[in-house]
Amino acid sequence: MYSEKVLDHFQNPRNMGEIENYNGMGMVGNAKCGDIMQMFIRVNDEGIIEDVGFKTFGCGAAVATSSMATEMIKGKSVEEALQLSNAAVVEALEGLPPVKIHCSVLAEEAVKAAVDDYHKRMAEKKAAEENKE
Amino acid sequence: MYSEKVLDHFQNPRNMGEIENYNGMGMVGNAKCGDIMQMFIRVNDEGIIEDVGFKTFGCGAAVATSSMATEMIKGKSVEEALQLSNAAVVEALEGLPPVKIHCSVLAEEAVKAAVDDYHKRMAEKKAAEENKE
Amino acid sequence: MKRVYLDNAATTRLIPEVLNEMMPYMTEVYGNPSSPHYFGQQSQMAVDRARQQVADAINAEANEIIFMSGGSEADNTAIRGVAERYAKKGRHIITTAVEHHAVLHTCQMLEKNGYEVTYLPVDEYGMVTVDQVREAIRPDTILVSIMFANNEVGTIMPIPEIGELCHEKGVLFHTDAVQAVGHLPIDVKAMHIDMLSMSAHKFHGPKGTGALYVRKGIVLPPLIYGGAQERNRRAGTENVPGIVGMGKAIELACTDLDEKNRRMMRLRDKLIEELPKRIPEIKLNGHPTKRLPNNVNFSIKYIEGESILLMLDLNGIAASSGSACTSGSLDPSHVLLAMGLTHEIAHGSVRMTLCDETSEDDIDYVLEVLPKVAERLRKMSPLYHG
Amino acid sequence: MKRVYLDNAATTRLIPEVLNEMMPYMTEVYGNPSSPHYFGQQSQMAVDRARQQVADAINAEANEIIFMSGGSEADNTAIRGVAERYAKKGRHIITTAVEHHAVLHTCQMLEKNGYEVTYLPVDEYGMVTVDQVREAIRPDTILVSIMFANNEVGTIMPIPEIGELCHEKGVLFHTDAVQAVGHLPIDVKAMHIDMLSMSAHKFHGPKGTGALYVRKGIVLPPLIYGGAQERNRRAGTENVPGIVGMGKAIELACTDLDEKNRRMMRLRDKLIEELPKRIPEIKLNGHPTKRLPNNVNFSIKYIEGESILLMLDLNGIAASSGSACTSGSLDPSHVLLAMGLTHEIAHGSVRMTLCDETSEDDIDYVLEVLPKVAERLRKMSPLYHG
Ligand SMILES: Cc1ncc(COP(=O)(O)O)c(C=O)c1O
Ligand SMILES: Cc1ncc(COP(=O)(O)O)c(C=O)c1O
Repeated sequence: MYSEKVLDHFQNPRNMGEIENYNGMGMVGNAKCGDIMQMFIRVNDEGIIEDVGFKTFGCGAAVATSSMATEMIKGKSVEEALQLSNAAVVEALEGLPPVKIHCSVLAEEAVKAAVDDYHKRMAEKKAAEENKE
Repeated sequence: MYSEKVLDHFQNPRNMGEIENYNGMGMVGNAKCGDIMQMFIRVNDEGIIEDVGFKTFGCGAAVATSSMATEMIKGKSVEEALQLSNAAVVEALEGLPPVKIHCSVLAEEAVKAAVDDYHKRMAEKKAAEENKE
Repeated sequence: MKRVYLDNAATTRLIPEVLNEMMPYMTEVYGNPSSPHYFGQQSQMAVDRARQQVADAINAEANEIIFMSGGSEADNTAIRGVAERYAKKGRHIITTAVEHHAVLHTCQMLEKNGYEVTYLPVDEYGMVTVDQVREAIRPDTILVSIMFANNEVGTIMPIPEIGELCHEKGVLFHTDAVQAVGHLPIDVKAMHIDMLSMSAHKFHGPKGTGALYVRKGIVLPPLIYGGAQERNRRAGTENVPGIVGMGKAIELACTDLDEKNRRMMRLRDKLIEELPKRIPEIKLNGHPTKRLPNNVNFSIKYIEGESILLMLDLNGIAASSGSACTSGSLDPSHVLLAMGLTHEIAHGSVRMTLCDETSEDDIDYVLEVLPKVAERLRKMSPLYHG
Repeated sequence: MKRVYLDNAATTRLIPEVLNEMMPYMTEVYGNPSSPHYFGQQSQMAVDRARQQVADAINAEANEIIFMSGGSEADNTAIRGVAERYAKKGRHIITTAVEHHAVLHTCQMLEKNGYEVTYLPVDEYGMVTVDQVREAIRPDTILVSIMFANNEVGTIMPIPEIGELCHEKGVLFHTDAVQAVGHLPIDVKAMHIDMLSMSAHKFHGPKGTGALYVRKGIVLPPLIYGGAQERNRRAGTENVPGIVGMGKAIELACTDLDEKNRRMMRLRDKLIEELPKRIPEIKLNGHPTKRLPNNVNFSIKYIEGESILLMLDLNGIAASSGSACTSGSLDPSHVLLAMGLTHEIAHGSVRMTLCDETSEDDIDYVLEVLPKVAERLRKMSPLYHG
């Protein structure tokens, strides 16, 4: 049912867990559908994602796509991260069963949500700093 | 499907064929239903069925019931022959499949038809003799 | 006793090679294909493989094959499914008078439910023509269902031509190919077939497994509702060994088909030529040339089919008959009657259906036994005055 | 890798003794039971024998058993059959919210066709009461269909009491006993059951064979129309090896049933008692005592079913889940939701179903592995803050 790659990422998830000092966090999905993904990123001053972590409630494909997505955005700029498509995640995992494609969509959305959150925080911070000045 | 007895009567039919000098003949059934039985009897002056023969177009059960019926009436009086029931034929054959019971009914009817024919011939003969006198 | 099996149209022997292929799925690999675990996925892979084998045999795609329990279920699913699904478009169905009961009785049930069915008559050889179909198609016709080859007399219908006509007219075309699959070359695409029924035990596969081919794009309601098996088109835990056996059997059946058929036709034709020389007043039923390679069907005048079968059986020969007596009903074969035979002649028919394993010896044995049987029974018959 | 199969509610291993019984019918004895010749009659006798074995197992008569392709077909035949046959009497059907999809989807199809269906709710244990049924019966109720035991949570319904009520009220009573036959003692007469569905592969018989018991006197239209097989109640060439296997399997399953069940219940209860000690925040689903001897079903909070299954599978343990993710749909098990579980908890369920062959070792292995799996997955879960 699952490719070797998916099973590998499920058994040995990369970047699993909350990271320290994250400045972007996104959570997508809901328990009703059986999948919740939480993504943490720490973006440095150059706009590069220095560190990333995830937590996932969901099926094997949900875990594997989260794990793969974190790998694919780590060390990339936030702009590049926003370009991450679910299709790219599926390809990197050497395919997913048709009924599991929605998991990769969720992973894409989680990344976007984390980046959005980072942008929001930056804007807030900037506004706060401007206020201070 | 068939009892040993039925198979025996099918393979070695008793009293098969037209007999000589018969004085009663009955033919029942029709080709549409797939069964035609013809029964020949020779009744002596004491009213005893001296000889009997049959011809049958039909299934294995039709042949076996005809054969058995001839055995059961041979040497009997015509009155006794009229008492022959299909159930008795079935019993003597050690049973028939339910869908084949109608064959035994046909055998009973063939005997009756032959006896009827005999009675008719006798009546005609008597009338002819009376006319002569 | 020498035993000769000439009832291959009724069912065939499961061949050892097919059984071998099934064995793992009746022993270690017993998972439910719907289960995502190891045991289940082993089964799922086997089902996928078999689906491809079946698809390849008729030039279909794997996802156009729905596995089910046999030919009857396939016929019911196709006809009832189209009737339900397209009731709004129309309620007229065209079929023939010589279909298998799985088609005929389904159509009769639909007639009771407000559908109209045209039963095309056949000629003396059991054949319908494309023109008959053309004339019968109406604006409210939703389905044409015509068998590929007749199970009793072996007549092969003009399927590609009928398929082409149906597609011109925009009418769905189903064919009951239970007697044809594994016996004749079939290409559902080239032949314009929308739905096709098959049954594994007719081509040396296991009993209790069949399939319905449904062309992509046609969506039918299931006959059996329940789980999501077969992509929601047929519920019920898959008969994995049966499906695996069907896949292997169809592959084997289609290998060297022409060569096997040539051999079988030679034996078939030996019976067809020799029997009339040895038994006077007999008549070949079915088409002289457009005929299944394995089918021989004769009416032997003055005698009745079941007693012929029984006497053949007592001599070790298994054959079949269109006689009513074999089925317990009163009317003889609707196929023979539709071909214009009288009841009397229809009752006296014998069908002998060969397979790849039938030997010349078997045929010679029949040529020796059947004439004796006919003679013996004719002596008993009140209709015979030979 | 050690492999432990705990998915016996999905399907069971065909046991060698049953396979042995089937082998002759997949080799020499291949005739069609409808054929009157030697080859056919050999098969017919085997089918008759199996029919008696199945009848004996539930205290029915042989001619009350209709063989078919499985439990789904049996459910469809019973429910659709009663609906069609008794439409004039009424169009109301009573069932439960926790039936198998073979029942539920059939009922939903009927709803689209003008029938009214009452889906009785269940309590937190998945149980319905006789009083609920009594209150639901109306003058136009034609059928009550309630499963004998639930396939997901193992809850055993009060069947004899419901049967008695139905008979008092003059309403037909069908029970889907697919999970109960061969697992619990059943007496259709004493339990007032009119129709009962079963499936051979759930009690170590072959896949692709099932049966419907229909009490004498009840006449249903067939689901599959065609030949006169099964006394005109189910068309299609009989799956002879399947039927033979079903007969043998049911006989074996019912032998020493109590003893086997006692053993299985001890192992079941070991899991039920030990797992909560080793995994905090888990919840047993289903009835604590009125429960199939082989069923264990837990919800493990904060984690999702498919990933539990997958990780168990990677450790050699085959289990099942009520999670939507195993089926590809979005909603989790309708059974767990009907019992009042939240989506989140319902998604995190694991079903382990034992069989006679399950060993103490197997159970200990699960007790070792499952807590580790739960811990690992909880660490990954955004819902867990342990
Ligand atoms: C309660 C219940 N009913 C019906 C079925 C359907 O049986 P089958 O898959 O053999 O058609 C099953 C099993 O899948 C079941 O557990
Ligand atoms: C032409 C035809 N259609 C349908 C069937 C039904 O197939 P099955 O008995 O496998 O259901 C048969 C065989 O019995 C057949 O010969």
